[in-house]
Amino acid sequence: MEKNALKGAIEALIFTSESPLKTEKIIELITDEYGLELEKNEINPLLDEIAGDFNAEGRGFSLTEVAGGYQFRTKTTYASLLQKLKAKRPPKFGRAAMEVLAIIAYRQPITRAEVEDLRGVDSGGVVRSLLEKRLVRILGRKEVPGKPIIYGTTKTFLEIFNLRNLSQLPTLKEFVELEEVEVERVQSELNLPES
Amino acid sequence: MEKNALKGAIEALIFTSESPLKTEKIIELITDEYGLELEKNEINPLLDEIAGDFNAEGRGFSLTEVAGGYQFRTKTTYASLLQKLKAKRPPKFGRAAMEVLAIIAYRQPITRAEVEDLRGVDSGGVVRSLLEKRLVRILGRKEVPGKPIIYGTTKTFLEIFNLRNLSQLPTLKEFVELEEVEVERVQSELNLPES
Amino acid sequence: MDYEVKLDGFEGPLDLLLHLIKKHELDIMNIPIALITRQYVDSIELMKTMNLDIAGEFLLMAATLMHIKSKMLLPPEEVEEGEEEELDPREELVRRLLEYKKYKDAGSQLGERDILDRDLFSKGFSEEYDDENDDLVYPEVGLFDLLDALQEVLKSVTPSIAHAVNMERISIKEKTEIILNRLKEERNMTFQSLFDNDSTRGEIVASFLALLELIKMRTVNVFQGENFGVIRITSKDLLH
Repeated sequence: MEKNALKGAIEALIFTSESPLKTEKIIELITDEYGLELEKNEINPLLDEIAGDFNAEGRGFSLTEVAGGYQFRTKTTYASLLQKLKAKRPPKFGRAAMEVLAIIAYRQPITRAEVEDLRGVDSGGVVRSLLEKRLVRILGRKEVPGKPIIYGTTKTFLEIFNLRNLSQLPTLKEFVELEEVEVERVQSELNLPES
Repeated sequence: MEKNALKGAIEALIFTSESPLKTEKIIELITDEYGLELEKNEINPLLDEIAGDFNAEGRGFSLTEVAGGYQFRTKTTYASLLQKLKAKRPPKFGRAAMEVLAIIAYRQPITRAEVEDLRGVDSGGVVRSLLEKRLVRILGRKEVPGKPIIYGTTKTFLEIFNLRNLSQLPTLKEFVELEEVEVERVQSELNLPES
Repeated sequence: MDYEVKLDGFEGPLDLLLHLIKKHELDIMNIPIALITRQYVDSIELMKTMNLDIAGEFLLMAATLMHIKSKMLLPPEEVEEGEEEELDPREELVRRLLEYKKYKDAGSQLGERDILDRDLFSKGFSEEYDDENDDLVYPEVGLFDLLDALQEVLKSVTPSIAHAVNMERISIKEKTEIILNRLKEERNMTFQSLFDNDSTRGEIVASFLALLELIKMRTVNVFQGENFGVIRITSKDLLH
């Protein structure tokens, strides 16, 4: 199969899929259709090439790697314009919800009681609404007395927050002494090189 | 506005729109967002340019004029490949899931233990997957020792089974026998990942 | 009084402490415990006069603060040889605050990511589920920011006998309607102007409670451009 035709096939698959498409799935379908034995390392350069093509100026959307697969997504520059097209309220996430979601994302598997210990406040309502939004799911029960439910994040969570996988979450920032922050600010304001 | 940025905006709009997008609509949204006064004869060359870009070899989809508007559509060469993608349905929704769903629908609010009493078999996994599929939701907790979680059906459940409200539920027997086709539709519409 | 405003979904006592630390520009590693205790107790007193449903956790924290304060007033015990030096009574609290702050910051970072259907979009598919109850309820401005702003407003009215105010005569429902009518005409309003027609403390409190109800009913949203900046109120329907 000619390279351009293969590239087009990959593009068409990703474009048509309703959710991010895994490399394995692309290989499986192409093998199935064209009887080609493809390796992952043959697909990857093509994916990179497609990504490059769409990153070019004048393109409105680009190839993103998200939730373990590939999907075309619009460039963020057009967010406000596209919100007008959708005429739908963009999703809003309140502070408490983001806090609980972060705790679950970083500490999963985690019980509700553990979330509440960290926050120092009842969090049942927030957990429930995250469950309903499918950002969080029940992973099972913890093998301790009372067998509390343990929670984790979902694939939808990765999709919505534009994450390739959980390891892409930024590392948690430990507390930085105020003075350090100040020094950095002064340095950046004065445009000094980092010491 | 720079030409490339404008081209990207048009592309992003067409890509994001659920149906073919009319030139008038594109002009309206762009005027609205960027305060630009655009004429149809300014937009048309850009649309032609986009169409040209995507007609190039190696692209999997192209800009088509359809139903009085513009839409990206995959190239016909890939029809057979893409049918395979569409045909790869997620695994079937089993009888156990239908049973649990029926029990919850008819007996809500209901605890997991009550579901299990009725079926005589552990149902945690099934309840969890119904939660993830947003067919079932957590209503709260029962005011009995251990405060078990109580479950009920969702609005999504009604939509998918074409029910106006819960009183419209078919008899139990009919419900469990609901065609599997229906269930497949559920899964593709909810855009569920394969389990 | 026969009303009570539930606060689920708002922040807890740790958040209130962080809020006060930030507001008064205190050093988290060396919290002036007397000052923070007073500020904390003042805040929950204000919440009580609002008849907000204060979770037990808030009261527990007040007790903890007072306990730490009393411990710090005691002269340090003589450390005998071989014995470990006594811990700073604030240490456990500071540890919890830092641990909590880590996740609070992570949460706000998460909210700033590029979010699907807000910052970027995927291809439009025609069959799409539009769930009405889709939004997570919680407002963008924290309760403590609102209480701060309320405190400012209350400062400017002549103190009346706060507890003698008969709340039932000042209908929260009426205030709700007033707010909604104004939002219909003005698109958005500042928090300050919410109280333009209120002359007594009781009326101000009623307007404030009406605002909280509207937030909970998801009818209005509140925004704050920057920390401790102007709070604006908008109607959610306007976006439709």
